[in-house]
Amino acid sequence: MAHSNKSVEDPEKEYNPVNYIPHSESHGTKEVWMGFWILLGLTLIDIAFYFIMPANMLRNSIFIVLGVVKAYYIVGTFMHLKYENNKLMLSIIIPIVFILWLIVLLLYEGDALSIME
Amino acid sequence: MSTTSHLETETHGHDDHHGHEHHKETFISKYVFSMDHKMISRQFLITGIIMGCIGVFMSILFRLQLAWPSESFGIIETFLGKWGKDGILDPNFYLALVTIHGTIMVFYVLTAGLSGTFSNLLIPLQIGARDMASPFMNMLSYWFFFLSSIVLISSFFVETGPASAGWTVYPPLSALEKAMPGSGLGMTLWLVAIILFIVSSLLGGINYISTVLNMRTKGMSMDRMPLTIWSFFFTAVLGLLSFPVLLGAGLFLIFDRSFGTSFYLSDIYLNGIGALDNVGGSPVLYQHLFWFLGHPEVYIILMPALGITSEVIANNARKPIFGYTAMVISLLGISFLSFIVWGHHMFITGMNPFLGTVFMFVTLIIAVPSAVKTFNYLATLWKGNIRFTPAMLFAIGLVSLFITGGLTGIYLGNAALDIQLHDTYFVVAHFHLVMGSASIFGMFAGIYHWYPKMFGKMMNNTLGYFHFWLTFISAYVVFFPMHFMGLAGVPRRYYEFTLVPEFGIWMDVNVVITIAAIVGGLAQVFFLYNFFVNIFKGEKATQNPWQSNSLEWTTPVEHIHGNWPGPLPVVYRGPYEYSVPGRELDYYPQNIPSDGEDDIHHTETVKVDEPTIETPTTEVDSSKVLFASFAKLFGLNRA
Amino acid sequence: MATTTVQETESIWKGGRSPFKVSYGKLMMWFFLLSDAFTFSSLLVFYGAARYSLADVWPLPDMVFNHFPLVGHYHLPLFFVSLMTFILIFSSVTMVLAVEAGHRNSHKEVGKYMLWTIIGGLAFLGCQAWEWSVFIGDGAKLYSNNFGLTADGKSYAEGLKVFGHYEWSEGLRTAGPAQFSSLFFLVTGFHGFHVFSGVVLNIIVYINVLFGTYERRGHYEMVEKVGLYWHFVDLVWVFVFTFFYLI
Amino acid sequence: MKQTQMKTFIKTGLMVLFFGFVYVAEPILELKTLNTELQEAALFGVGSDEFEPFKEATGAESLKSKIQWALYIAAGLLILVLAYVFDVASYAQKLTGRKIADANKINAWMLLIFLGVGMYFAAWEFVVHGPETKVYNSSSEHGVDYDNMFMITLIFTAIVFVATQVLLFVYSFMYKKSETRKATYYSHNNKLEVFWTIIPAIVLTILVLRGYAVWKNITYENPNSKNAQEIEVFAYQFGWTARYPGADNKFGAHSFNYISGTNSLGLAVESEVETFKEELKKDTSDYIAKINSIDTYLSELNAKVKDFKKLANFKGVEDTEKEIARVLNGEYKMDLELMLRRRTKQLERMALVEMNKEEYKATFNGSVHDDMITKEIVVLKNKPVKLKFRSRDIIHSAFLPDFRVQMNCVPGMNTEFTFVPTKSTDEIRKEKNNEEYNYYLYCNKICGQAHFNMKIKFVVVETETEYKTWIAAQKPAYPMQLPGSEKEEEINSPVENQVEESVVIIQSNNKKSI
Repeated sequence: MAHSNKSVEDPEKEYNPVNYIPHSESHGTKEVWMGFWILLGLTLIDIAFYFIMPANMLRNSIFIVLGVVKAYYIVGTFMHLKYENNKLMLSIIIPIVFILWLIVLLLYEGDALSIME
Repeated sequence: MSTTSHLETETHGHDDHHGHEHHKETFISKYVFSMDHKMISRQFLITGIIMGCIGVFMSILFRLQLAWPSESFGIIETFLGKWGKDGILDPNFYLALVTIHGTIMVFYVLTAGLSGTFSNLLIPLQIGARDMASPFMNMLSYWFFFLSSIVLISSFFVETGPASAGWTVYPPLSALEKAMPGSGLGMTLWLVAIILFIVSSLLGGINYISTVLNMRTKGMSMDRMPLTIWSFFFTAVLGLLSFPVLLGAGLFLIFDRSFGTSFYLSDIYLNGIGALDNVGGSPVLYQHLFWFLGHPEVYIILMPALGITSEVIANNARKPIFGYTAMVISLLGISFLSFIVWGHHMFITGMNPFLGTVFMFVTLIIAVPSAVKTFNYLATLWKGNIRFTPAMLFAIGLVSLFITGGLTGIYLGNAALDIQLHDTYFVVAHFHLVMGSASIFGMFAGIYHWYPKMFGKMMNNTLGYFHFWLTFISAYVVFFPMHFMGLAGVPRRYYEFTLVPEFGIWMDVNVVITIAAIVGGLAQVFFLYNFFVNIFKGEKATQNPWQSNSLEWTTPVEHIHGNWPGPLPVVYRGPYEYSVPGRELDYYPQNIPSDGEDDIHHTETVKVDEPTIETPTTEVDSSKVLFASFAKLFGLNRA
Repeated sequence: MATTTVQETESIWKGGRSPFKVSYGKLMMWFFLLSDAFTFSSLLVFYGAARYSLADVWPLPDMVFNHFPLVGHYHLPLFFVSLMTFILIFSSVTMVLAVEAGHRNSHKEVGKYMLWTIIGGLAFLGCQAWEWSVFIGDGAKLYSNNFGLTADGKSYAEGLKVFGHYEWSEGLRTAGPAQFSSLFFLVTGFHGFHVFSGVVLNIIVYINVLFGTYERRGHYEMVEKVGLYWHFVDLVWVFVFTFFYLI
Repeated sequence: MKQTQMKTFIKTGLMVLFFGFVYVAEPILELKTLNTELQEAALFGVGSDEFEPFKEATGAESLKSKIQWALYIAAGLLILVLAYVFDVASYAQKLTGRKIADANKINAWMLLIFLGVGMYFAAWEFVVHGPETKVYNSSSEHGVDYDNMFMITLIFTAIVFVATQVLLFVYSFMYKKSETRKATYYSHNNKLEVFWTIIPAIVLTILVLRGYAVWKNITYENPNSKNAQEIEVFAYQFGWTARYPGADNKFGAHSFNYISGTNSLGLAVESEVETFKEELKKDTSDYIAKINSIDTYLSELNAKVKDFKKLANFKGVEDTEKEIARVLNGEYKMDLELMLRRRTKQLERMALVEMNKEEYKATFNGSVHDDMITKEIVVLKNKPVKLKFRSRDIIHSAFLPDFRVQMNCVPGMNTEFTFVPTKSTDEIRKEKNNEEYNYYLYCNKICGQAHFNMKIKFVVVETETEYKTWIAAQKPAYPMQLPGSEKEEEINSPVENQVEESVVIIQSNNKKSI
């Protein structure tokens, strides 16, 4: 935004936070492709585990862990969160705690429901 | 700003929106599809007041039934037609009234009418911004809310009546059309209305959050924000994170209702139909998802009221709010805890009782930050110089109601005690005091306090006093005796109690409650008159009628686009610097530079901003350590 | 603003600027996505609880999603959905490349990569449509399905080899829990709806790119915002893939 | 405030009152004409039943209600006058410049008075209504723990309540505005804040730990859970039934699939299930037949319309035309198909269970044949009882306020509550000085129009002999059929009876009120 940058530089002009667009730098395409290969690799590992291991709790936890790792790469690399201000990072990540709490309790509850039936 | 930049900004409107003083406005763009946050806040408020009148009126109708069961009331037939044949309320419609009263008051009045109004009005004004981050989305937020209200009200004109499964609409009752008339089209409309409402709250929420974070004026650091802004900020976060879960719950419910799925339904045999083909679902899961919203919703309602109270009490006691940091941390604590305690609404709903224990432990922790807030209010009053404007009276009323209602929460949060109290009048008393009346009082405090800002006119104090005293007394008379009814096991949502002698003994109490409710309802006439007539005929307001510190009073009385005619104000100190020693005036507006310090970038001199009467000690203050760790986490720095 | 980094971090909350160093639009998109993450979480958590409570009778996903277009009845679990995953991840990559090109203000490249992203999104939607139609053809309805296995069916399923031909005869399959198909339709449908709206947004942005709107504006932030949304859709798919197909 | 404004307010108020008066007065005039009508009716001998409910009742009742409204309006007028008087004072103050009434002072005093009066009435409530609340008057064993828990909480909260309310109002009064004083600048005191964070935390820890112990003992670690007398409580719209396991102390299996007109609890009684299956099959073929003969149905309806028109039965015409519309827009067919789907699914589910032949046979064991279905719950004093809850249609909540027992009844889920009753019905009657007093199990979860009337009598007997005599008087609902013997005819569905009963009560109730 041309005019807003001007206003930032010029202290005489009124500062306008709305138009504040930081200088966004390009991190190059290398990392992007890196992320792509990692995601692809993780998916392939998923599939490998799927065919190698019998279905059990351990396999499921491996899948979930791999899912979280994939999420890390998508959010970190693709969505650029790794390079954002770490406060923004925190304010996005901290609320996820509530989801975890919901998951833990509802799985517990689902287990209890199955016993009751 | 140059003219070229104006032209540019107008071509891509979402990027810039202020400095449009020369912009021509038609009636439609000024009053109807307005993008100005002040107008939108007025729209929210007036819609909220109208919805509030409807909600209160409904409560009076069903209170008549409870006090004088099976007695004929002309008014019931006049307003309800076939549902009130011969002036007697239909038992089905009694449930509908209860349901819609709850829905309207919780969502439409206290969520949109309170937080929508004041977030819109105060966030830009108090942090020194020209408008919301995205005025367009702000406008959409209002219109989704408006549409949602229309849909909800329209459900009254459906042949089978509006939703009547209680405001929590637990399936299977709400999911089975044949279970009760209200679960037909009325229920569908309810769900549609709520989904529209969720969209509205989402659009509003992201706007409030990014405005507070991004658009504070120079010097308005996070620890210089008025507590109102903090409370709106946390409220928006709560809404942002909890409403989507209601959307999920609602989606499942819609599918169960209309497409034959069995998410919440299992093993049901209905009279006249036989066994349904739904197996394997669980209604308890709905309750989990609903209360994941429902509990934060309680604080979505209450926190803006608490924020408004902080501002009003500090301003009228002419004292700094006691323990600003503690107030912010307790708001944060309440917000955080409110997400993890929802299960205390379902101790005996068939939830695993072990989870009941978990929820009981986390629930009662909430009492701690609430207690801190209360004590801080008391300490703020101590040695103040209190001016009893109607706003101040309502704020004091809020604190009183908050104490009374909050303490009964300790009973209900205790799983063991909840066995007897669940779904009785004790619960009704508890939440009507702590989030119903208290939040309404907060809303009134806000309206009386910021009316000069909203409409540029003054409200009449005398009418305000009458309004307050009648409302305050009737609030207590209505809800205090209900505790005792609840303890005796009188269930809520009963159409009448005369059939059992056990509950019949409370009939005289019911009569008293109803009369008080009617008086309380009539008392609102004072307010409505005061509010609507003074918009046109009121005395013209001065720029800063309450001698307040915060930035909204530095704007001109006449509303202009962009709020400040000149450059944005610069902030030099916190919002609660009242009666600063050594100053002649008992207030110290945030935008006035103090002597010898006009460059805010000098971190060393900022210390002058916070004159404390405490002598600096070397020992480590534990609360400061706590704050420091928070500060580190969120980059908050108290210089 | 020639200040050192230390001073900068000290003053970022002082107002007059964005503490996160992002524009309000991007911030709003982030918070919207956070909110949407809660919507999807509520759906997936419900799925978890329902599945947990019906663990004994829950159909085996690899006995259901084992089709591949044009090859007929061969037991190919996970192959098709892996392809879908690949398409979505790839479209995510092209989206990042578009954003990156935007940083360099490279008008042509942004257009090129946006186009690829749109094609990827449409391909994914096509795949999903195919999968739904096969699923429905197999006997899945919103309120019922026949993916439960009888005792015979279980031993038949255990004997099935990957790449092996299979045929479901009478008596092998029986009614499965209705939640299996209804949750599949609801969650993948909701995700598909997100993909669809993402494609629509992408198309709008692409047209704007072609018209040079962002070039005139001086920055390609809009591409970045839509990109965030697009990656979020990808993120959700990772979990849908994990919970609906793998586990 | 400008005086003109006040005048407008008063004017508006008077207008409203005037209309209110007209509204009130109008029916009084009407009533006179009604009376003459009635007199005429009496004179000319028109049957009284034609006039009776509609005129007399509404007239008198609505008059009564109008009088009530008149009272409210009068109250409103009083308020208005007060407002006016109050405002004249403030206006006069402005005019003369002398302080006639200082609003600030008045409000400060009012707050203080409110505190006094409010505290008095709060105490009054405790004294007058407290005894009615059943605290320390529970009829169950865990009720004592409950009451202790309650008392502890009450003491803590009462102290905090009084202290904070007194401080709030007294501070407000003490520090009311004064021109001579300036507020003390006092923004925080960290020690104080830490202090009043820790104190509530400690108090709440005590409460939580105690509450945890009580809750645990009542629910998931109830020591009585193993050796309790089991009774199944079955909820439906709108009533309850109880099932006793009989001599073998074992409940027969049940399924919602088996619920039929004669088997309202869905018990696994083989003969019942077999006949019901036949019924269902017949139903399905009926639905199929109906779906296939929609055209004939339509022509039948058309013929009916003609007949009704001939008879000038407009109600009949209207209803039939509605039905025709339903057929034409496909709703009729959709409904039939839905019902067909439901029945087919039900049969399918039953067949699924039957697939495992041995297990299926095992469900029809003998334990169901001595199960007794009763319309009241009778338990023995001081003996642990475990209520097992089941719901037929929607969520209900079984609530026994006297025993501090409450648990939701959720369809598709089994919930239970174990407790020990310690006070027999006779004892509570004596205590209450009321020979009519009964324990009831109420419904406490919103469940539809007769929710408020959904209850079942709960009797606690004193001695074992009483209990045994009562049990002996109960007959098994589905006694074991000896081969060749006829099935007992008398056994009707208790559930259906009860449903009718509650409906009847509503109707009679409405009649009474009209």
